[in-house]
Amino acid sequence: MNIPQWIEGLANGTEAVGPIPGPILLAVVKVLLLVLPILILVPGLIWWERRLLSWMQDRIGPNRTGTITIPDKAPFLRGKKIRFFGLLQPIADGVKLFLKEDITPADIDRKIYFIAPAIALFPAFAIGGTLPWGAIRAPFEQGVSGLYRFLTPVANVDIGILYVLAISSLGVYGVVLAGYSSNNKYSLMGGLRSSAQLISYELAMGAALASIVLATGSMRMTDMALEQEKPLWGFIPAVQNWFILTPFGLLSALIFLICMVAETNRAPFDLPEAENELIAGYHTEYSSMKFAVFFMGEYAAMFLFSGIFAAVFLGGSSLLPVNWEHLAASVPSASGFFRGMAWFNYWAGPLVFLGKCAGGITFFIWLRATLPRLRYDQLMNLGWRSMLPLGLSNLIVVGFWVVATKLWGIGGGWATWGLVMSILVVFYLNILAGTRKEALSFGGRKVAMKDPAPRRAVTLVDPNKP
Amino acid sequence: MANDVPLSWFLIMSLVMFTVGGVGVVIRRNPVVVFMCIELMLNSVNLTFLAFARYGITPGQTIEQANASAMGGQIAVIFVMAVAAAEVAVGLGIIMAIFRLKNRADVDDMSALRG
Amino acid sequence: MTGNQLAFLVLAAIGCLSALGVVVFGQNAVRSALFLVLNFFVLGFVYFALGAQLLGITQIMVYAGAIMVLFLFVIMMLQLRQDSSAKEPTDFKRPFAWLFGAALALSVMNYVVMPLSMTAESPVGDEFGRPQAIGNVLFSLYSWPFEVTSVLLLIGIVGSILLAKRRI
Amino acid sequence: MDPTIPQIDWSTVMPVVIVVLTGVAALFVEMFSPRRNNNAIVGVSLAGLAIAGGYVVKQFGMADGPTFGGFILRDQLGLVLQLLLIGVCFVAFLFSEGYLREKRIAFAEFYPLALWSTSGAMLMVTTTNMLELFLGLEVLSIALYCLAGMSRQESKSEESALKYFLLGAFASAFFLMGIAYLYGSSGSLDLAGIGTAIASGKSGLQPMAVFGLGMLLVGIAFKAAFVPFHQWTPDVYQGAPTNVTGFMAAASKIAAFGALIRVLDAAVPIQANWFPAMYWICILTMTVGNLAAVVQKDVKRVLGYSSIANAGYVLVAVLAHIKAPDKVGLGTAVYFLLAYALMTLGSFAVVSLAAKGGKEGTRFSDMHGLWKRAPFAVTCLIVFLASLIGVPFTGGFVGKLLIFSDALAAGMPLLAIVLAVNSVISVYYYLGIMQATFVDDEGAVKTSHAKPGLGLNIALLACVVGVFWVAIGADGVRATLGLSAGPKPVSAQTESTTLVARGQAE
Repeated sequence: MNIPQWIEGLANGTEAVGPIPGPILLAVVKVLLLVLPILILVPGLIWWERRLLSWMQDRIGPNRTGTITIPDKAPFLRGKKIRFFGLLQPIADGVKLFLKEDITPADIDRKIYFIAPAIALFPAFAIGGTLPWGAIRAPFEQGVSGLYRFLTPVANVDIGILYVLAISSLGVYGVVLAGYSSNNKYSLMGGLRSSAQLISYELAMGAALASIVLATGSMRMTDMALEQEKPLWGFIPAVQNWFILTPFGLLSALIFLICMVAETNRAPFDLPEAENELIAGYHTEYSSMKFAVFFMGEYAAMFLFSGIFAAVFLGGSSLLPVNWEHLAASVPSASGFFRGMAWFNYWAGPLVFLGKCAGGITFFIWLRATLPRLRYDQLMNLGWRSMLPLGLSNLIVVGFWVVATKLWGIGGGWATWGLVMSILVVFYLNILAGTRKEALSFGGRKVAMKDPAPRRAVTLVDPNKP
Repeated sequence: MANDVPLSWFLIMSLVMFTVGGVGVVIRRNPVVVFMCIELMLNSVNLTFLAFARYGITPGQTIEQANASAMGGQIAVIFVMAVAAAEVAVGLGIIMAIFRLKNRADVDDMSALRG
Repeated sequence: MTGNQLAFLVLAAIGCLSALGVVVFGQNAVRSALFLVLNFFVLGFVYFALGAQLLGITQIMVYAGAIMVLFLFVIMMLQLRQDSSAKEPTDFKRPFAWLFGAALALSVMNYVVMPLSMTAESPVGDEFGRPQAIGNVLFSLYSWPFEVTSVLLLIGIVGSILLAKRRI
Repeated sequence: MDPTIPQIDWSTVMPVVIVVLTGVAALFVEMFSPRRNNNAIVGVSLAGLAIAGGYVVKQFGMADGPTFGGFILRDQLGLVLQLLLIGVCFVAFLFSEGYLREKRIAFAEFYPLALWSTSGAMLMVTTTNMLELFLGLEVLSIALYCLAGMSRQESKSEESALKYFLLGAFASAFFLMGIAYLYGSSGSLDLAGIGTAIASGKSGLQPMAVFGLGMLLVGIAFKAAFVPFHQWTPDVYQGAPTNVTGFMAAASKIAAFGALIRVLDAAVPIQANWFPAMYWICILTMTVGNLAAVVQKDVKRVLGYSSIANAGYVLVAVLAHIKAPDKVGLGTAVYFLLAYALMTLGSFAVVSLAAKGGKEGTRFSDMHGLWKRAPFAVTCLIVFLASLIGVPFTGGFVGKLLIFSDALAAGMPLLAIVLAVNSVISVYYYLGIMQATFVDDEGAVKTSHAKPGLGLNIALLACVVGVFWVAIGADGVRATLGLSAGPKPVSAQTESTTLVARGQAE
């Protein structure tokens, strides 16, 4: 029996496996196909982060675990050590976390304290619900077709990208509640910082994604993937229109990238757990598996945010931004090769997608190794004064571009884009020049030293006090 | 899905939420909690709007009319959400201001305004 | 009873209990806020059940994801940990308010809601709850209230700056 | 389907748009010249208001009709109330700057927020769409919440903001629930559609419409401060900065009555269900307002209770119109609102003199010696209070007389009698204020008042002239206002504006 046909039957409900109806089985399979790779890859990611970080910082990093020393009595390779680059370190870590004493601090808000890690983990995994990890359209066919459309995404709903924003906005609860319930003022500070940070960066992230929604005309993530298979800039048919290659998409991608780092609480935006200020922030009081759950949530969120970045800006599961089908049609001499590439591109899609996710995580690690942590006011300044205006003006410009393209064709669209963008840039620079003085002194020492009046901000009272 | 769930179930749910919210406004003292109860009431209104929009119960409407009035209910929900957002910004601002001034707030504790 | 009805009953039970939680079970403001988050989250699913995808997800995003985070932020910032409401004395108006509310709700249920229980669903088209349909109407027929909403949000921004800025 | 933009008659929407944009312009002025004085902003705001007023005046005599998808409506009532609101904002701005400076809270944000608040009130009086009514109400109220809490160093200001906010939001929830049930019972958000549905009397939905209307009226009653929904009024009036109180007292009352008139007009077919309730609310409002004012010791609280009582008087006129639409027009209600706006704004303008050097006291004892320092202002105050009492040859007197005769014409003698009795009660506390200003305080050093500035004097002069003018030229004013008794109620002129009908047309 043909497997794609059988899966189609499952999706339509005409096939069943024993007593389980097809659609339900397929739903379970879809979820597993999304969640299992993450669960499997998280230990690998931890290893990768530690190794890569140590390499970048000129250290060695974990390289001992899993070393096999050949005994002296062995027939060959006596005394040699076989190293696996410390690949077994994550397993050792896991065992350690399981076996460690589970400390529960006194005077905590018990229910919230235990539920917080679960709340942190849930959105981290659920965020991938609308993420397509394979091409939704088979090559040389029109419209939605092929095997992957049955397997991905878990739910191909109208509101795909809004779902991502909604679920990612729930991620803050785990952190805030962990901070609140720990009965530790550093944890509380971490939670507060986190909520302020996430609220600030969510707006810019929404604006960045909204401009892509505007350009696509749909909020479905699969529609975005299809849109990116069109000719680049509307007139270069051999190259795919990955949004990161378009001018407005590049801007959106930059904004999204920065906001993504902030949303996952990673360096340089890891203020909620800034260890030199707040010990470990919201998870100071968590030990053993509860800590591990936070950790896993962070990695899953990194993984899936990278996936969203790949799907929205990097052409989803396409290997290269090359339109193989167009080449196959227009270059008859090499048509066989291009056809083969198109099919390879299709079937290798999920692996390519995983590769793009891995690339995203590598980027996260690279950032962590490179950039120092921001100060809190710098973080807020960046979010509110740079990211948000940039994202909003990008949104406005894309609106103009869409309308102009409809009215005057592709050339008119890009001309209008350039015009409006330059007007906005001049405007923004003027405003910036006007407020530069203020902006520089906003969080700087100047004002702080000149301002003798004590801030009437609410100081945190020791929670241990009755 | 909603086909076999009667309209009245949705309305009863919204009515329970509205009543609980209204009672909460009267009996709770912490202004933040009172405000949360008001949000609860607004949400129950949203549920009512949407339930009515889904089950346009006015007899004698054509399909176009039913669609237009269903749209009205959905749009109303969006506007209520926008209003709630603006209200929250201002309301929490007021609560913060009063806390900064007095380091304490309690609806029954306000004594500056007396006859 | 069909599966849909059962699903709705579960959702409604969680929703109503969490609404009660905001007022009754929440000993302190943080607990109340968490119950409210749960309520809003469940309400989003009730909207899905009504076929309004866009509104359901907006509900979760706006209420559960933004508004309630602000509430929690403010509560924690104001250290309402030891909430005065935890030791609120049972004053006279408390049972009275409950009685009054219950009476009002029951009478409304009796006179207004119950006559509708047998109403069939009207022939609302497939467009119900679709983002495109809502967007089309929102930006054409409802463009004037939409603009009014922008004024409202502007007031929210300027007003909260007026209330919160340090220069006094 | 591609979206189709509805037909827009720009002349109708222009006043609101100009007021909103003036607010934005005022913000920009503040942005480009921060922390200097606010004179430029006041100038811009006044100019904008004048232009908007001009646009309103230009529309008198144009054909009535809805525009912008039926969300905004031109009719005589809407135009007159719009003009009134713009005038209120104008006068409030005239005396605000001096007061705010004396109180050391001269924030430039006051002007945009007040302008936007005015625009919300204007939206409320120019629409029959419930959704738009709600949005207008929120625009009006949310701006007022902020303004009430503007004086950040005074706990009474913050408390009043919190009280106003919590109760206002509570009322909004009721208001909205009412809209939801009216929508459920008629499938329409427009009063015209709701009215038709109510009139056609579908048996199963009638209780729902009544319930919805009840909730809606509770919401409006909160805003208009009818007893028993009035508790917030004196507290908020006392706590908020005086110029904000004056603006709030006039503008929010006008807007609430505009909304109330339209809603009640649409609900005439089921008036058996609500008329008795409104009747008793009306009596209670007049009586409780006046009786409670007698025991107050604070001028602003007294004026707050007096505003409750005055709301009761206007309600008499509205109810008379509802009871006998063919004999009694809305002219009386609008005329009294005009007179009330002039009197109350003028009174609060004089009371605003109590602020000096960042301090303010508004108790009776704080008013001592005002006569010595600001004789002109006190003269004006006497005129306003006399008008509030109902001394002949003032606007208040003519207004009350008209309401009295309307109530008799509509066959509601009890309301007329209660009105007359209450007018007599009110003499006591108004005279109390007057007396306080004349008490000599030479022995006491504590009281001090600001010197009346130019803006304040202009505002007072305008109000005094207005109070006399509306009385002496009463017939002319009423003829200009229009709205005399006609065969059909106001909202009946707006048939074919329902969204349902529009949906059909698409």
